[in-house]
Amino acid sequence: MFRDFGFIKPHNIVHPEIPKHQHLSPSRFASVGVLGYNCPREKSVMIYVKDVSVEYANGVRALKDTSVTISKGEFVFVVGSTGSGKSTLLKLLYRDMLPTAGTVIVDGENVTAMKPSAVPFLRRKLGVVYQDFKLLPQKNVWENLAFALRVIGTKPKEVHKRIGEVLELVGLTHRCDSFPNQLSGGEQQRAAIARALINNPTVLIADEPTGNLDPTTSWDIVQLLEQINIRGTTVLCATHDSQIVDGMKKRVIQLEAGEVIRDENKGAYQNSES
Amino acid sequence: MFRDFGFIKPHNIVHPEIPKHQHLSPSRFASVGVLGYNCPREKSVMIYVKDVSVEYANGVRALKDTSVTISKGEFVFVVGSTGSGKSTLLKLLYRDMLPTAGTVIVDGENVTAMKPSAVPFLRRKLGVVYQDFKLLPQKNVWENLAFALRVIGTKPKEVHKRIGEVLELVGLTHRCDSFPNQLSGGEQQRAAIARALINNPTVLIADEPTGNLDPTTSWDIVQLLEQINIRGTTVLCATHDSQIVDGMKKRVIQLEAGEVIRDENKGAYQNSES
Amino acid sequence: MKIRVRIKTVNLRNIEFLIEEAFTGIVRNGLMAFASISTIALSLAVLGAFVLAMMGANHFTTEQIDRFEIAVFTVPGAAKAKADALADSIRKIEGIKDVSILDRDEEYAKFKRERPDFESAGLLGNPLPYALRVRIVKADQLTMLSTKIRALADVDHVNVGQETYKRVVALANAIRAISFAGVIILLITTAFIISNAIRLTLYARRREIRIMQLVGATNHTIRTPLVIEGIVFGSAGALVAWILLRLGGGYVVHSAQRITPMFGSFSSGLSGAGLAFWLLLAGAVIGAIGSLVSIRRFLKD
Amino acid sequence: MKIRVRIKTVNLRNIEFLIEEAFTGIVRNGLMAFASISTIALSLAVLGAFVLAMMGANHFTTEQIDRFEIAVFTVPGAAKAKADALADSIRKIEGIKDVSILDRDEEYAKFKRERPDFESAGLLGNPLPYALRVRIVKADQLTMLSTKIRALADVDHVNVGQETYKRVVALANAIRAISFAGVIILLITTAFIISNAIRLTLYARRREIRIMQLVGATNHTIRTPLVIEGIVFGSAGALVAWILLRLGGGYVVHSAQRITPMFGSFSSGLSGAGLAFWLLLAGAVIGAIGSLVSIRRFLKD
Ligand SMILES: Nc1ncnc2c1ncn2[C@@H]1O[C@H](COP(=O)(O)OP(=O)(O)OP(=O)(O)O)[C@@H](O)[C@H]1O
Ligand SMILES: Nc1ncnc2c1ncn2[C@@H]1O[C@H](COP(=O)(O)OP(=O)(O)OP(=O)(O)O)[C@@H](O)[C@H]1O
Ligand SMILES: [Mg+2]
Ligand SMILES: [Mg+2]
Repeated sequence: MFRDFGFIKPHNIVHPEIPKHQHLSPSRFASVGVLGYNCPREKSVMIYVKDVSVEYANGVRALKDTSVTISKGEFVFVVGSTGSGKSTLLKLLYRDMLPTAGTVIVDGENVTAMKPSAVPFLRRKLGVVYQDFKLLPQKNVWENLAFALRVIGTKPKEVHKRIGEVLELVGLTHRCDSFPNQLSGGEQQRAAIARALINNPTVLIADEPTGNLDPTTSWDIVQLLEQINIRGTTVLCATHDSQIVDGMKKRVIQLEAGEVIRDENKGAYQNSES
Repeated sequence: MFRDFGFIKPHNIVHPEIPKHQHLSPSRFASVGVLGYNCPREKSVMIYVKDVSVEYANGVRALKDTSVTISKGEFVFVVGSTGSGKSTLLKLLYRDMLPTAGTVIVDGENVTAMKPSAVPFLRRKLGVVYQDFKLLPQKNVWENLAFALRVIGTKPKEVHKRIGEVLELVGLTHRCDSFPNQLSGGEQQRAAIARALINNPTVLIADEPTGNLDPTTSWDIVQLLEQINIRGTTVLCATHDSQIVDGMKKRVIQLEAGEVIRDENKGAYQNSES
Repeated sequence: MKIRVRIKTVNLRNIEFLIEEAFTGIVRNGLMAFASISTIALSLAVLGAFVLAMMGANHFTTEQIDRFEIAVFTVPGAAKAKADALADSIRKIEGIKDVSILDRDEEYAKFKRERPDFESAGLLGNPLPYALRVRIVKADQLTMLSTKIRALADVDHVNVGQETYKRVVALANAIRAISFAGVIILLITTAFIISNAIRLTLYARRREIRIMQLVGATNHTIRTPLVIEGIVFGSAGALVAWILLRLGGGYVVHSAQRITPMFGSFSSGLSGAGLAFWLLLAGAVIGAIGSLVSIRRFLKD
Repeated sequence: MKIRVRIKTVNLRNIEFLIEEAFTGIVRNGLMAFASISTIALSLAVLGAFVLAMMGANHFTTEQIDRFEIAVFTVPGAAKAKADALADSIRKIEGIKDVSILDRDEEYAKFKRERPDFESAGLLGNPLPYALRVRIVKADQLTMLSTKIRALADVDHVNVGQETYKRVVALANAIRAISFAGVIILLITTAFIISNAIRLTLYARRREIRIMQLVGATNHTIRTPLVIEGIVFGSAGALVAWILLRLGGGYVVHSAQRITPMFGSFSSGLSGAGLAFWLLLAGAVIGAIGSLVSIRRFLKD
């Protein structure tokens, strides 16, 4: 039973900065079943968020003792009304911020106890589509993608090939030399998706990736995410698009005021009971 | 028959900077019926876009000889796939840019032939929700709204009252002292909507106002837009949200590759024939 | 339309709003305030130090010129009475400050001290005539007055130290020319550096300016707070520069005097308040113009 | 983890990428490039002008001191042969540059010109003794050498102009002290103004830096292009400063010499290439350090 957690290196599990009771012990892993979602024994854990609270400087409590466990290769939708804490939860995973309390472990690395110098290497394993895109304004689409690749040391030749492929996938080949401010909202969003996909991430984190896309394009993008998921990438997608969530029939985690109020396999956007 | 255009001041109609053939003559107004939408005789024209083309510096033709006429008090959805030119069309109305060719008249003012010094006064009559929000980053929500009011010379006392009302309407009273970067995507969007509403605009232009909102909040916001519309404001809303368009049964203008391909009263998101 | 804008300008409530805007702008952009003010302070301090040093040098050389004297010698063997009469008639000439008769014996003693090599064995008594020291009011009347004096009775010859005088005047002119050019160049440099700093702060806020335009702010509404900001930054920088100059300047003059006591009267001739006034004026004007000029490119529609 | 970063540093492909990044950064931010380079250029030009002027002044006073002479007078009535013998024995003393015997008649003629008031009627012939002009190698050996000379045979007395000498040395020291302090202060000021300008350019790009971090760029990947940019800006500014100084400096020296031809040897003693070298070094170092220090606050996670 413990065999599956072998990839979690000991120094990540026991770190002087985490209070003793929060150390990642196998018995805590065994208890994830109480959340309503039973982690399949044969899969290993990719994202492990345990008893996490986030209180922003202005006193807003965005997450309240939230726990979420996601296995390798899962496809999960995170839904919830605006301001319920979806983006905050995702931010914790790519260590845009640290929680006030709790533990976050991504792909075996303890994100909450990580040295700042290790953060870039965590982020390189993740592909993130930001809610506000965060494209580099001084670089065109092609250069934005190239930057993400070259930062991790990809060879120039490889860079060209990869960018061509990904632009094709999101349907933006014809706009590759445009700067972000020369793109429509939907085109910017697709550029952001392309950048998240480009380095074959272990985990794909997408925050509202279809908010600026028409239904057809949205559906295409989600199909694309599913393809990537089938090839082994864990996908975590925060969204408000009920048609997509209902159509995909994937695991749905619903947040409300910073708490997980629903965690269903093959769920819908709305609670099936209500 | 000409009586209805009385509010269009002569100096706006005949302006030395427009080539003679583009002058807004009554006969041209009479021909708007050919667009497939028959301007009711008893209503006056609020937005008049005639034979407009936009070619961006990089050669992209975002609008191709597009004409649209919208009467005072109408509620219009602009739909179309991403990159079809919706935002570009809206940008012409608040003179964020000038068309390569064609005439734009808003509330009787010839936008295409306007002196730069007159532009702020045009914009004060319009409320705009930008696709990327465009909130002032150094001001909190309250100050963002206050700025929009004080710019047009509103008394401080009036400012307080008005902001309180509008924040109530969009449900953001509790976050009024947060800065834009301290808000969730949906909260930022509601702040942007509040700012657009605050000075009781003659025309409300909303570019994807619900892209970051959950279905319930989206529906509330659209209901709010309808309320405002009933009180006399002309509303123009670009959106990808098919549920909302289908639910509202308003006039729908569909763009595709910079051309109007559909203009239906009580239309749906998808072409009713297809 | 122009008139509408003008009327807005005198609207008191509006002015209040614009000033408010300026101050929130300053407070919210701490780094910019710091960078602008410190750049302005240092530039103005350098400019001020240069101006003060140059004023000091000018003052010093002018003083040297003013101290210039005409030596008048009586004809050989002339009696004291004649020297007195001569002194009186010189005093009557317009442009003469004062005249004093030197002590012949003292002068001779001094001469012997200065030129010990001089073979005085063959001399009978004091070989020197009476000498009068004449100080004049205006240095540039030197030649004219010496000619007048030369024409008087009992004057053997007049020594105006023409050579030395010319050198000192030339030196003074050189200092004046260099310092004038230097001040102009430094002023331009300072203005340029400061407006560069302001331009960079505005560049960092270009999106903000764009949004304000879209909300319907007139250029005037956007510009005024930024110009006020420029004036405040300029004045604050000037104040810091003044403090630096008072502290640093005092120290420099003090140590210069310790090393070379002969620089006794080295002073710029400018009071502390005068310095503060000019610095504030320069800071405020440069800040205002710097903002005004820099904003233009960001207000282009 | 640290070691991984180190290895990345020596990765050639990566360096190429970082340099590429630096240059696109410069090209895409035209205004910033202009503002930074011009600020650096003007600051360095002022610093350079000050350093040159001070080197010139130092050079000038040192030259004055070096030119200092000891006047040695033979005993009254000594013959030319004795003066020649004395000159020879002075030449043998270590630290003497050269010795020349002045022409007695010439000296007397000069004296009469200088002191026309002197009653020379009773004198028989030339009253002056032989005078030797002694130049020494090191100014600070003046007192020691004059004592040695005074002890030689046939020396009546020695005139070292102690007073004037002291004044000139004091002046030279004062100039040296003030210029040293001035250079240090100006250097600090320049570094501060330049790093302020760099800080403002980085502030305008803080969002960009944040995004790079989120994409997985290490601090090193973000920092290196910006430091390269700082070095390029610094060097470009230095180049412009050098051109300004060559043009302006030539003009100033030229006009100074036109006004006062006596300033013949006013020169900084620094070659054009030397000046360029020091300016480039200063520009590059200040640019690099300015960037390095300013980036730190934006890289804070
Ligand atoms: N930097 C911040 N400082 C203070 N409060 C913040 C900050 N970021 C988010 N919040 C608050 O935390 C709460 C949760 O925000 P979050 O962005 O996680 O919501 P969300 O679920 O992503 O909403 P949306 O669907 O609108 O994007 C909100 O009330 C928001 O105002
Ligand atoms: N500033 C610009 N420079 C160059 N091309 C531009 C610019 N802005 C928009 N475009 C191009 O013009 C076309 C229309 O853009 P527009 O923003 O109007 O689309 P849209 O219908 O609003 O799309 P979306 O639904 O994605 O917001 C797009 O192909 C876009 O790339
Ligand atoms: Mg969010
Ligand atoms: Mg758009």
